[in-house]
Amino acid sequence: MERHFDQQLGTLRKNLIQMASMIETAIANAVKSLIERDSDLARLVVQSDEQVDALELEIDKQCVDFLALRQPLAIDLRFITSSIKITNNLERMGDLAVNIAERVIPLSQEPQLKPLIDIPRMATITQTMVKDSIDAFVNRDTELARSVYQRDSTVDAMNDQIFRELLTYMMQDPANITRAVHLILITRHLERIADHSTNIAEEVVYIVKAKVVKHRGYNLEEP
Amino acid sequence: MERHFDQQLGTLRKNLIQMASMIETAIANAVKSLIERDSDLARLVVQSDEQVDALELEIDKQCVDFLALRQPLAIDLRFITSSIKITNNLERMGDLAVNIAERVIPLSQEPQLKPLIDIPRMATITQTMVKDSIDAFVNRDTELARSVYQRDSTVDAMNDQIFRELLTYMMQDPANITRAVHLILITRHLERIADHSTNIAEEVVYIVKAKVVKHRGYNLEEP
Amino acid sequence: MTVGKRKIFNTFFQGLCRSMAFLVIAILIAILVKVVTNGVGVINLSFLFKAPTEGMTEGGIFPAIFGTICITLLMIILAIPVGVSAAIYLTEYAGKNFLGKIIRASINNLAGVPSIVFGLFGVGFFVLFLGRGMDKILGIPLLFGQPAMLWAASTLALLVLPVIIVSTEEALNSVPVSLRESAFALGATKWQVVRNVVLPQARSGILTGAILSISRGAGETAPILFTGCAYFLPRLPVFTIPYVHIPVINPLDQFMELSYHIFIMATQSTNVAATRPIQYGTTLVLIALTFLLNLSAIIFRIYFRKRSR
Amino acid sequence: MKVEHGIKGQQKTKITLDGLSFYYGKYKAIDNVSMEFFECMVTAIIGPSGCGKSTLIKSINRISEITNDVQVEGKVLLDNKNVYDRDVDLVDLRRRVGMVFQRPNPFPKSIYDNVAFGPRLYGVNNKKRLDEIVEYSLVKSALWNEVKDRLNQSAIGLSGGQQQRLCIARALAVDPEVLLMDEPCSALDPTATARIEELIEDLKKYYTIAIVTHNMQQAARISDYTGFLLNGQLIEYNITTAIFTNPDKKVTEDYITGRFG
Amino acid sequence: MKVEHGIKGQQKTKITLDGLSFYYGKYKAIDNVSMEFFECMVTAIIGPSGCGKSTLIKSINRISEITNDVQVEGKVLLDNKNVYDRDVDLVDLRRRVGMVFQRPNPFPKSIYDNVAFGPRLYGVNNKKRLDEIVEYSLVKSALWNEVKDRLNQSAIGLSGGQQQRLCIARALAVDPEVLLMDEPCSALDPTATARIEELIEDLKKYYTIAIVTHNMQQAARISDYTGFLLNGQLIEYNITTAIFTNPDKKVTEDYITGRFG
Amino acid sequence: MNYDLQSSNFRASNVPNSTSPESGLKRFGDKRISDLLVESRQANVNRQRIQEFIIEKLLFAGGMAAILFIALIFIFLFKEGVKAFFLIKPIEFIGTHILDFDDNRVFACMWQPVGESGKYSIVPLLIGSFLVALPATVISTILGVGCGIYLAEIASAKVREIVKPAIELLAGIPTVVIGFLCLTLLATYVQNAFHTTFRLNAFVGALGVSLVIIPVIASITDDALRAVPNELREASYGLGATKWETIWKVVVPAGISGVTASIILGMGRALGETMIVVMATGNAALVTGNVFSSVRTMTATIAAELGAVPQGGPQYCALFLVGSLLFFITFVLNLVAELIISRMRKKLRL
Ligand SMILES: Nc1ncnc2c1ncn2[C@@H]1O[C@H](COP(=O)(O)OP(=O)(O)OP(=O)(O)O)[C@@H](O)[C@H]1O
Ligand SMILES: Nc1ncnc2c1ncn2[C@@H]1O[C@H](COP(=O)(O)OP(=O)(O)OP(=O)(O)O)[C@@H](O)[C@H]1O
Ligand SMILES: [Mg+2]
Ligand SMILES: [Mg+2]
Ligand SMILES: O=P([O-])([O-])[O-]
Repeated sequence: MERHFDQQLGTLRKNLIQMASMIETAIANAVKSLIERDSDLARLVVQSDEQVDALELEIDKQCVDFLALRQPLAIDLRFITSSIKITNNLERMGDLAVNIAERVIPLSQEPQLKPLIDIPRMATITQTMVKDSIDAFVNRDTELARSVYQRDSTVDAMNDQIFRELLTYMMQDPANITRAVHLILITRHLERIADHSTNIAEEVVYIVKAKVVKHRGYNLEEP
Repeated sequence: MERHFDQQLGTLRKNLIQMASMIETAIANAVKSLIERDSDLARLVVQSDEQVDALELEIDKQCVDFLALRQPLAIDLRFITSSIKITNNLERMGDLAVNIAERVIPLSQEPQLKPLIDIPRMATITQTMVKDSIDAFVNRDTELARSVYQRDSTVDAMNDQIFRELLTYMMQDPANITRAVHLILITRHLERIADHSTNIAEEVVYIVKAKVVKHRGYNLEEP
Repeated sequence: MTVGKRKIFNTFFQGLCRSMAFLVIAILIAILVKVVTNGVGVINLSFLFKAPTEGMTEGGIFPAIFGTICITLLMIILAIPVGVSAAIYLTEYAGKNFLGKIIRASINNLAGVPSIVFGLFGVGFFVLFLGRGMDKILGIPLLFGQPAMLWAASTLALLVLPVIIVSTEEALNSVPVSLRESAFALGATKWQVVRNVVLPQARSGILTGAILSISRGAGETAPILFTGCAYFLPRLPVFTIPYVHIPVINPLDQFMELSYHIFIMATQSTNVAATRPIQYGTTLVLIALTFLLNLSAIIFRIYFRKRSR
Repeated sequence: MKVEHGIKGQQKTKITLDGLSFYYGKYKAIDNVSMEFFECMVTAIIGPSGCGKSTLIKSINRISEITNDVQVEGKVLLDNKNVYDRDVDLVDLRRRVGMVFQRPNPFPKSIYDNVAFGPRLYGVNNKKRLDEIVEYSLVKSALWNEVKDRLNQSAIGLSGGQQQRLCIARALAVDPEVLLMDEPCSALDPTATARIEELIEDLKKYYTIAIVTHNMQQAARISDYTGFLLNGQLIEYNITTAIFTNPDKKVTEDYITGRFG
Repeated sequence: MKVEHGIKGQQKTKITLDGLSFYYGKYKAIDNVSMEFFECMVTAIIGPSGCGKSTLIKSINRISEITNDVQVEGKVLLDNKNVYDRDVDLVDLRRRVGMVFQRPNPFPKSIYDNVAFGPRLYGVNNKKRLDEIVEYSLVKSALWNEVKDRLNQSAIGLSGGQQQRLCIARALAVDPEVLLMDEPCSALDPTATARIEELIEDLKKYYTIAIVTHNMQQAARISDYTGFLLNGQLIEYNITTAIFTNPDKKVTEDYITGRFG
Repeated sequence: MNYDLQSSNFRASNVPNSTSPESGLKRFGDKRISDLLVESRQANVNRQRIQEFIIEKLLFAGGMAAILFIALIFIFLFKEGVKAFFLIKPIEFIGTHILDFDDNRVFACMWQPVGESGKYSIVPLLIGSFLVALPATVISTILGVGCGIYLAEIASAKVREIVKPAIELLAGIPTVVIGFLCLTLLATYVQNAFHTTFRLNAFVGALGVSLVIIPVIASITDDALRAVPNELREASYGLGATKWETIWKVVVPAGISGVTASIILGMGRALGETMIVVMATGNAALVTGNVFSSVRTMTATIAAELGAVPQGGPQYCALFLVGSLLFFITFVLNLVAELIISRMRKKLRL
């Protein structure tokens, strides 16, 4: 017989996974709208944020209620406190997806600055990071989580590279400036999304192993 | 006789206040280094982040321990869960201060783009928001908290305005581009800092009134 | 006080208590040994089943044994139903108000009133007041108005009544309130609660109490001294129903009784010294009888205590 | 005290206390309490020792009257019928409102006889019927698997937690509509307590449950509604999560955060 | 079982159990337990009912020997001296290792006499001395203010929580070094429990405290170290926060998250 | 993973899930249990009510009968006793003026109810009773309390299993047997040991009576001490007390009321004991303080004289007065003992 305690935890988990999948979709759609210059899709992303926000509040409330009513300990407690942080991160990721989408809308009105090559690559990496961090959470897979935060530096590097490249574009032609700045901000948003995935991955390690890897550099080996 | 429960809560509170004041200083210094083009001060800000990170981990641990050991309820529970979120916000604010400082270092090497007027103004508003959100937290002052998130839109507006202004600078002279982009990012960081203050203010309302004001728009009146 | 001194004290006083307990046991054994060794010689079938002869210096003690058994049975019949139902009424039905308290206290204390006082009451009330009164009403001289088994048994019944009530009440009260409440909560009526929950639980307590009180009654002498015991009665207190020839115990007859027999033989017999063996023999029979009752009560209690665990 | 539901009117009221006061002699143990117990919900009553929790729930099936010299004012409506009306059949009332007590108190009989006790009181003697009822009750109280092979053994041999489940089975055997529980876990160890708590959460599908506890965590875990009683007065009554995360009254907050007294 | 301290070696070991086994007749209630109790720390022993918690702490002051037919293997070192050595004086051992029990058990004497009982045993009869000791002990057990005006009244008139504090005062009056507490709050209501817990946290400044509880939350709240006992074996022993947020062993985790058994 | 963005149908309600009773599961056989029960009860509810009524009345009758008889004892005894005051001058219950051998009028306390001018002084009887009861109480207090302590505190469970019933068996020996043994054996031993003038004397009686009340005291003391919660013992050991210190300073004081009560009850029994004193004390109504002289107790007086008195005469009434007095004394003693015990119960919160 499943305990009511576990049932309730299960519901919370399901909600978290749902929220995560909504975020994943939002990010995917934002990136897609950028690449395909699809302002309608971008608008959809912006709209969908309301649901994410509502879900965040719901999950937060569930966490607090669970703490109040069930007094979880050990792994359950870590799961709850991490959930609070994870929703926070997810919500920020959702906002960032919205921010991207918001920049896509003016961008898609204007001619394409240049064929996008690096940005989609960066977007793909970021997306897999998001997906993997969520999978790691769902499956309590610390290996996968570790791989997520090891990829973060790649994203950072690409962000720098794209930044410099776009600077060059701007210098070449002032007409590019607005669009380039938008793109710079978009890459920055992608970079932030990767950061938040990293945070989630760190929380996964914390939930499962009770080890804090945040702020520790990512060179921690299995003990 | 003070209860050990309250003593422990008191310690947690003290740590939170200390962390907040460190963040306040970091932001102030970052802004000062920008205005005074003081790369040494900027470097100091970057270095100080390590302490903030350590304190964040410490507070997080205290919160989890408190949940595990003391099973807080009602206002105490809200305080703890909010603390987890507040440290998260504070830590991000610290990072953003570092981001600002990091951009100040190259900027201060180059000649000044233009006399900074709007950015210091925006910085001042942001700083008061930070300060007020922390004061609101310390004094459980929901009125002050409310005033914080009411100021957020001002900051957003200034951010937009500065963004546009800097775009013009860039178009005028490609030589300005790098510095202008740095400044754009700095204002964006300031805007994010204001957002995080807003989050803290929202948490204060939650702690004291058990009312969730996040994602609800800031037009909530006293019931 | 030094620790050493404290330890010596410890050993000494524990030893003292132990030796006191063993002294008491030793006395008991001594009594038993004395009675058995002096009495066992005269015990044989004819002693047990013959009437006394030769001015009670010879023969058996059968009438006394018979009388003792009869009066005990009669006492049981009179005392137990009344005692148990009174106890049930008092604990389960009567309120715990002031009057109830007074009644309870009186009954409790009556259990400690000397048996001779009951004897006094037996003579005064049963024989003289009730018996004579009935005789007067019926117009028969000396049918009820003289010492008789009925009056002796009534007196004994009265003597053990408080004992039975008290021990029954104790047994009933030891049934936890929560069990009663549970039964009520299932919708049981008062009698259903008593019948199905309280009595089964209290049964062993009630039974042991009853046996102990019977043994107390069986060994008592004082109350029957003047209410029905005969010094010497060569016949049994039996009355044969005419025509059908079925013998029944005659409760209006006098009777011989073991303890009274001992008392008489030891103090008022014509030749005290010569009848010593008979006295010891009778004593042995009496002790055997009461011990049997006591022992059964003790075994009963141990058995039930073990089972209820 | 009316509770505001999120979705108003979804719950059906099973029991209503209406201005209930209860006196032991001159002592007022319950002071003008009005509240509702909802169908198929667990309602917990919390409060410090001696605040009148037991008295409150015992006044619902009128078990509190077993003590003499008590006096009741106000009404207790069970399905809108005042249980203190003259024409109420106590036997039937107590069949409909079952009760479980603080310490496990099985009768010193066999497990089977314990459960069959209630039905037999009502004159059910058909062996097959009884068997069915016993199995049904034991299954519901999550004890069947543990005892099905030794139904004829004495109930005293069971562990504390099993005994308490047996007491629950015994109460279920008369098919009540309401279950009153007076600190049912306070004599049990944590493992047995957890079992009973699980059971209560299962049982609420079928029964309206009122539980007294002075373990706040327990109230928090298992109940849907919680009432806070103090000195015989109902200070606050609300949805459990509200009581434990955001109570209305200062004194409730003080009590649940341990700053009381 | 050695515990890794946050700051290694800072704690001084007060009591060491070294391969302790304890038998009731043939039944092994404690099975080869090795652990340390640190000076001026609260060590909690948790575990399911019957796992041997009481036996474990009672074997420290050898109160467990009051029962007949018990047998001990291994050592219990108090300040590096085995209390099971032949030359150990039981009277002195029990003075140094005070004990507080599950139900408050004041002697049916006056409050004063309760506290003075211990010192008097040791021959202290000087009234002024006794007064001082009584006041000192009552102050330490946070009871002085409540009882200072009625020291000569019977201790039985105190509330449960006060009685338990009186028992603590009584134990303190012989100036012990160690305090053993066997579920000291299990008979108390939450308010009184909170008081005692506060007191324990105060007392640990002066005494080494070992407390048995089967309330995990309580262990979590008041102890510095926690040991988890199961079937007489010490499964895990560590700093309390570690046990409750991140236990090493699966079975410990199962127990404290309620997934056990 | 492919999630549908639109399908977020979480509940935003904070209200517990509401269901109505799953009555489907309540069905049982062909009907619900409750229907079955209600039906079944309907069938015999009237019979049950009648049964209930009759049984209550029967029990009530039993209770009343018991109470009636008990009331009768009070009333009858005192009624007959009070009559004595009308037949005999009250002062005579203390003593009368008689002429001594030198023909001096002296005030003497004598019990000589037979004859022309019966003398009805109760004083020698009271003295006799107490001369037996007091030494008996002292002896049996020492031995009884010692036995009680041994049983409750010192003896191991196994020894106790044997010793306790043995002591109870002693209580089960009929008093006439003890009287008989005192008369035949003990009296001789005592005379040989103390060289007393009277072979049968108060001391012999006291020893005999002791045998009866030692078990009473031992048993009640044992019960009282065992009622002392084990926690108190543990607490005492925990403070470093030795076993004897624990017994003497903790257990006995905690159970002191029970012990006291047992002594008082024992004394009551001693005063009321009849057969032993009749047989062992010599039955001479002397005014004396010497335990080795023959005495006549109140009980013995009734036992010896009641057989041969005419109903309603002064001696008859005087005997009832003595009986009433005896009744009164033991009643008061019992009452005191009971009060003490109930106070102890309260004290130990039993
Ligand atoms: N039979 C009774 N007679 C007189 N007063 C009583 C009786 N039962 C309870 N009381 C008093 O009524 C008040 C409420 O008692 P109740 O048993 O309902 O409290 P409670 O909240 O259940 O306490 P606890 O948590 O200790 O069980 C208490 O002050 C108690 O002293
Ligand atoms: N005097 C005794 N004689 C025989 N066995 C005993 C005795 N005391 C305890 N035991 C057994 O030893 C084991 C451990 O008992 P102990 O009292 O130490 O458990 P515990 O952990 O304190 O349990 P609880 O939480 O119920 O107090 C139990 O199985 C118990 O049955
Ligand atoms: Mg209660
Ligand atoms: Mg224990
Ligand atoms: O607010 P952030 O998304 O930059 O963490």
